[in-house]
Amino acid sequence: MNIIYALILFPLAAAIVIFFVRNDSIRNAVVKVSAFVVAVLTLCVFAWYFQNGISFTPANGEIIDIVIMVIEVLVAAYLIIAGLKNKKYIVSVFSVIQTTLILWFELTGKQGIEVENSIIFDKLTAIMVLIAGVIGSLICLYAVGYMKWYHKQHKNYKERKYFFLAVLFLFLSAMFGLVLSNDLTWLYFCWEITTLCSYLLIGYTKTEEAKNNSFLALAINLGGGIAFAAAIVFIGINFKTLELSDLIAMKRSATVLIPVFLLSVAALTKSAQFPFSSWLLGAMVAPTPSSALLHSATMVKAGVYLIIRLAPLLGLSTVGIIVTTIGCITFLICSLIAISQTDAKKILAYSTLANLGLIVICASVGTQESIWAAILLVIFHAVSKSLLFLSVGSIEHQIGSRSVEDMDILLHVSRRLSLYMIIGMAGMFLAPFGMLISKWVAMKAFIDSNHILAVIVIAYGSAATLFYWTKWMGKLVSNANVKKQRKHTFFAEEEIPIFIHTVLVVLSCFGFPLISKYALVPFLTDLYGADAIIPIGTSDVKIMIVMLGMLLIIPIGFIPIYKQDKRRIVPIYMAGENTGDNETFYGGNGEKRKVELRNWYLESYFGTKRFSFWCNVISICVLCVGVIVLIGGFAK
Amino acid sequence: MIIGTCFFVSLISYRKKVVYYIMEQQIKMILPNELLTETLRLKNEGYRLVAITCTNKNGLELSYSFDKEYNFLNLRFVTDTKTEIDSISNIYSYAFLYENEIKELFGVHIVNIVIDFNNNLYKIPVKTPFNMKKEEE
Amino acid sequence: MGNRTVIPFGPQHPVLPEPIHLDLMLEDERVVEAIPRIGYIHRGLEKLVEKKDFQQYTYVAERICGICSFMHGMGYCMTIESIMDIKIPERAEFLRTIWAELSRMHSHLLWLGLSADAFGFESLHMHTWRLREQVLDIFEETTGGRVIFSVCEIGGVRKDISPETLDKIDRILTDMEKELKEITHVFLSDSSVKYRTKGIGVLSKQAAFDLGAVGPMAKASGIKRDLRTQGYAAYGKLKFEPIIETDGDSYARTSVRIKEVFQAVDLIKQAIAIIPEGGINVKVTGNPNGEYFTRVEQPRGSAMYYVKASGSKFLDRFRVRTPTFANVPALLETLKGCSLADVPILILTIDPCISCTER
Amino acid sequence: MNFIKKSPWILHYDGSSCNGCDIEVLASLTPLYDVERFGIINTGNPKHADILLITGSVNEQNIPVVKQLYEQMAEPKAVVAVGICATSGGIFAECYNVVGGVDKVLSVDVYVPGCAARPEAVIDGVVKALGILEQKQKRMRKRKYR
Amino acid sequence: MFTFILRIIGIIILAPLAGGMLTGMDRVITARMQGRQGPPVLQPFYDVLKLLQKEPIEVNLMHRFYVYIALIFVIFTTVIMLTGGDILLAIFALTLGSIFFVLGGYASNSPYSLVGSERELLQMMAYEPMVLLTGIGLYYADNSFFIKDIVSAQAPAILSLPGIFLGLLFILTFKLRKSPFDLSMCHHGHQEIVQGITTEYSGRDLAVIEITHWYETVIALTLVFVFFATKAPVSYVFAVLACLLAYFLEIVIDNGFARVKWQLALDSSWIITGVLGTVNLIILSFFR
Amino acid sequence: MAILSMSKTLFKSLVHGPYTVLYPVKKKETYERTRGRVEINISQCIYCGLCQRRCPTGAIQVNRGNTTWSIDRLKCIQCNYCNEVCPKKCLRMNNEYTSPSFGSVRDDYTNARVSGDKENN
Repeated sequence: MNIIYALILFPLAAAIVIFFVRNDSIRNAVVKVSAFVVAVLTLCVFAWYFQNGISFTPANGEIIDIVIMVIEVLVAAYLIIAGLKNKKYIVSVFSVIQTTLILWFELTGKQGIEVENSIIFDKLTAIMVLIAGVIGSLICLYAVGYMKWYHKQHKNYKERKYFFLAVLFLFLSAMFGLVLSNDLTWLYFCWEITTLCSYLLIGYTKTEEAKNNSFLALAINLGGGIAFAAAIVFIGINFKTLELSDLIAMKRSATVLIPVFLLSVAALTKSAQFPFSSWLLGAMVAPTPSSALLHSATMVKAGVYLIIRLAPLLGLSTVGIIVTTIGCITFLICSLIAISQTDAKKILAYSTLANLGLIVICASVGTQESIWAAILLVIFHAVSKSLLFLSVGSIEHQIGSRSVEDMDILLHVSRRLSLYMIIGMAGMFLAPFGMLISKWVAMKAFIDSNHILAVIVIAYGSAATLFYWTKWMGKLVSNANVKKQRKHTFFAEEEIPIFIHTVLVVLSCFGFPLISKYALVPFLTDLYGADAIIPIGTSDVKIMIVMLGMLLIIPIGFIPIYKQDKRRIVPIYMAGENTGDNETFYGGNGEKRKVELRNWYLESYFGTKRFSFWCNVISICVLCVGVIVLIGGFAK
Repeated sequence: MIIGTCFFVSLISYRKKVVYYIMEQQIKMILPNELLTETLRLKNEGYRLVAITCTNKNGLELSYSFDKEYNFLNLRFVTDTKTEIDSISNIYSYAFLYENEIKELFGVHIVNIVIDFNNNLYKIPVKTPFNMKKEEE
Repeated sequence: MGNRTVIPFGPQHPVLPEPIHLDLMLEDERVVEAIPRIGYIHRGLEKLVEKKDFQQYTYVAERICGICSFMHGMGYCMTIESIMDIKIPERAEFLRTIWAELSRMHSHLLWLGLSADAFGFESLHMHTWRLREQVLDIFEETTGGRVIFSVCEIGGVRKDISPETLDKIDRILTDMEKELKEITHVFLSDSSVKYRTKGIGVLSKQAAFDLGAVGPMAKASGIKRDLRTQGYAAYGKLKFEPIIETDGDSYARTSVRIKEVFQAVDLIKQAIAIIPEGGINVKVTGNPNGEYFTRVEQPRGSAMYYVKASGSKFLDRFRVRTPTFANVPALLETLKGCSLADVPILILTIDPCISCTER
Repeated sequence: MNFIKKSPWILHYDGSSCNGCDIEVLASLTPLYDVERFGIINTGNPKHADILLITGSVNEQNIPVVKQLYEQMAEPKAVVAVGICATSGGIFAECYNVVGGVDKVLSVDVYVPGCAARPEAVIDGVVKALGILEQKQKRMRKRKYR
Repeated sequence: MFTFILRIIGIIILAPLAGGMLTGMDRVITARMQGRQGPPVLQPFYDVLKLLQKEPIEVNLMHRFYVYIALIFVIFTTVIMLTGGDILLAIFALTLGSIFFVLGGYASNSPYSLVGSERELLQMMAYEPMVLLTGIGLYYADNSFFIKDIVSAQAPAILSLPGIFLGLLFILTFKLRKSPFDLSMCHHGHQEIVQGITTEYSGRDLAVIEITHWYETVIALTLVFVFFATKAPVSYVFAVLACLLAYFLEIVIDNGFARVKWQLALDSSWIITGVLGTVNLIILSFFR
Repeated sequence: MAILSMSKTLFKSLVHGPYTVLYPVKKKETYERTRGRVEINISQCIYCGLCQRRCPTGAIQVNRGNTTWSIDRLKCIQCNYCNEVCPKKCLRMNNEYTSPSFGSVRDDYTNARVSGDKENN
């Protein structure tokens, strides 16, 4: 028995078990054990196959095909009924279209197409598996702690923990399948399952808002699914193959670019790029573990994963330019909009969108350097962002609010949590942490490949990124006075995953030369046939390691200085009207008035209203141009 | 105390023998309860409030000064600390500062001020400093 | 309102020359609400009439405010003179006019400098104040004090200005006018200055009227009212037109003040040209008895003085309504919706004299 | 070496003066007198200032403010009372809301007379305060090394 | 290795001295432009030495930490730049330093510091694109991010990057905290937000901020320097002259403008960057 | 768009040099009328006390018995009123202002002899 089967099937089994266990403590134990096993399995698979990779087709492929078909039909039926029941007819329509399309193809066109390698495990797959497995299992563990209090704080939601946790594991299984499949029909199946999981989790709370958002997500992703299905049909009919690797190996031509375009559209919907971005923002109503797992760390990465796979066909081709443009718009605009958000999860969502945009740009530029950057971005983003999501979840637990404005007391509530949070944010935008390194390389790659627009976008977008992260960080370090300590509990199930994430963020920065050397360079060399080189010079890497070391050592170095140099503490400057406690001043009528400090959100400048509509219009136009060019056969 | 509330409504105008600069000194005596109607009338005629002055001599003598272009006019009545005087800040919004001040410094019982500082306009060590003698007596 | 920044502004604040306090409620940088608190300079000097006799009180009146010191002294003296029916010599009237207009120049230049400082134009501030020093020199030469003159007395003025000195003043003003033009040109035409003043703190004519605004604040909104036209002191013999602007923004107020500086130069020159010979004061005997309201036009707007006396050495009541007091409601109106960066300019734009206001 | 003599930064607070002294303090910063020659900067922030320059007398409402500002200044620090009001209450000493000179609240190091104090006098006063600052600095250092 | 370390120590010591002297000259020239006598040229050093001697006070325990770490990273940047290191890396390190400085403002939890921090961040957002584009432009011109390669090019970078250079001059006003873009803090404290981020710092911490600023001045002028330096040693003289001229220009601008509000600061710098910087880059990319 | 319209003035000032009076080194000339400090020609004083009564701040103390005339420098507001009312015209307003001091300054004049704090004169 191949261990890869275990990787895919074990979470599935776990999901089923968890679904049927209705006792909290037993279920929690099962989840913990399963998460641990998933992590171990992931590491085993990684260790086993990393060096040489593996590609094979399961012996009983046809049975699997049939099982898949049956499940597809069942899922479609469920979605159609759900759509009809909730009067979201578009969902039903989309579901009908794609299922018919794919069924028709399976039953007619597919006959006679031999799939040589249904499953391929190469370096990129290894990285994706590692991300999904390690982060996924950590998040599942976290979910145990999170769900303990979630229903205590939100009494109006129906308690369905078994369902929630089961879907998480189901999703893990699908995600493993997605990154391992080389057979497009299997890939498509897993793709649809992740869509379903996402829909189920967004609708978890069953509120009106959650319901609407879940159907929005479903509609958009099913739309992407149609594009995917169409691409499969097109490839199957025209090229008599269903293997992704074969498609990639083809030469660019107008006909090849059509399925590539369709697949890119599917990827863009999954990665929630403009104009399909609205669903991801809506998805933030779901409980935080699902936001962390599906909507930032792994599932949305499936989209960019597909684009990275397609990268050799993109480059400066028509489709490549279109995808790059869409990525540029998303990156820039979402970075700007994030400035105007107060809800922590919204900020994270916009930041996710922006970073996905950046990865899309990198991947679609399609040079060795840029893909190097894209993959590193995927890794760093997954780790940092899931750390941030988990921390926000815990912060909500501790202080009862998700608003950034309320986080100024966090330093007094839980010092550790704010430290984790700060490290996570630093990981998102500061030198010498991962995201910035990748951004830097991306920039270099864009210059080298003469993508001047992307260069400029990255310059502006990074500046905006700096603004919203720093002001959030500022809230976390601000020493607001809280007179009485709040009581709080920080479950070990919450803290352990967060802590491991934090360590991962730091380690990944130290370790990126290794990742680069052992995973990326061989992968890129294989992909392009030319020797890939690490885009960052060793002297720079050294300096960065020094910087990182400084960041770790200096704070510790300050401890003796602090011990030695005790100072007189004076009240803050309040124009002479202090009352003495740093919290209030004598106000207009002579009575005490509380100082309130709030960050800038520049609503009139960067508000959602100002941007969303026009950006959607522009990106739709860009897509339409793509369609016209491809249909006209002008593509090259 | 009530002597000041002279029961005649008359227009007294002085003419000073100063050659270069003559300023009409029109003082119209009214009753406290006529204040609002008189003020409203002046407002409708296009007058603006210039100042409210209080003098503590033979009772609290309140003078409301108005002007229209260069025309200058005063309404005057005499009151005490107990009588409730209606605020004119509903008619002239900017009267609130004068009224608060008079309320605080003289202890005139002005009610319904739009923005009432509740005797917190100034932080002073003595209560109603301009009306101290009365309390000592 | 959890979404608002609430910060104290003043009493001690680098942009505030005088203490006033505002609770500012901000959204980003936009001021949503401003609640004032005054009283930091309240001394209660009106009550001092019970302790200082009416002659001594001239010195107190002068010290109501150090910027419009002369005007306060003059207003007080005029009121007492009216009560006592004193006609002061014509030369004294002219001298008062000259000093009053010089005070106006000094006050407006001071304000211009401060406003330049408020919008962060340090060199402009410095140069404006450099020019102002020339006016102060004239003061020192003619009265002996740089800011507090102690030159007005009941019944006239204490000191005469010799014809030579008058000529000198005329010369200095002619020279100054040139330099003033150079500096005021920056205020009126530099685009970075205009950016900070144009359209900032707009007060419509109606609002200015309804809120009781006086002085440049009202003039900039198009209300043509200048008590000097009533001809007190020697103004009746001088030719001038009240200056008005119609935009009602900070720029218009700057412009009004700048024009008034030049107008003041012109008025002084006119006065110097036709100043009559003669005595400068008359002897005052007896004590005042009666009451009087006087109104004069200060640099900041019209001020009202009221004196009630009953024949004793000590007055019954002295009351002064200063222009800033009347302009505070207008200030609060303009503060709403402005940006934090505009707050200093808007506070300055009424040319606040807190020490006048609170007495 | 004590560098405090070379760069005394001042904080100006207007107690309840008539403005006369305030504008003279400001005038001493401007070209004709230019106290920046001595390294003097008007900081407007107690945390940075070495010399607290108070004009005008103190009253009920500004006593806490003045105390607060003084407390927020770092040692060595000096208080200079500028003008007659700040030194003794001046002509307003008898007003009901005037407590008196600044020395009623803080220990004043240098008294600058004048109504209004001339810029030259302000400069003299600050220069005199420098000597006091230097002594305070020495004392502070002695305390530290003991 | 030994000479290298010696060089680094030299840079760490000499850079602030140069920066301090420049600041002193700035103050004298500014004073003269305002018709004043002005302080002695060494005044900035007196100020810092005095601040070091003052009693240390603080508003909370964490507050001072950030300025020290900011100083360390700014020194780090200076060393990278002056030893001819990677210009982008230097920019990133500088940004890191600035961010710590901003966090220092937040850490005090004081109203004016907070507004100062927000404005400082806004300024960073305004000038950062141009700084990045400068690095990118230099890479376009000389095919290397390393300053040691850029300054030993055949032709001075200014020839191919006039637009970028003008853009850089524009944002130098931000970097050097000069009017009209001294929104967050300025050298003379007459501002609505008191002294912005530095409001709550005093004594030693303030001295550290001042020294940080000296280093930043050197960094900013180094950016000007690399536009003029070529292989020929004589160009170094021109480059230094260009730096001084640029600094003088900044002083003139400082004295010739009113402080703007954040809207204009952001708009103008993004538009200038967008026009001068990107057009220049686009043209360059055509000729590659 | 008028930018840098200040530059003309700036460069002019740069060339012109500072307008500053280097105060402690050089003094700005005072005017004849400059009000600095009240002084008395004590030999002519008749101790009528009119100045004491008229002084708005109560700075002047006249003691007929001891033949002393003293003034509290920290109370004097240089209004010149005493000078005006003096029947013997023995008071004079000096151009020199009182220099700052570390404590209260009271200048006592007894007949024909000036005593008091020399440093503060």
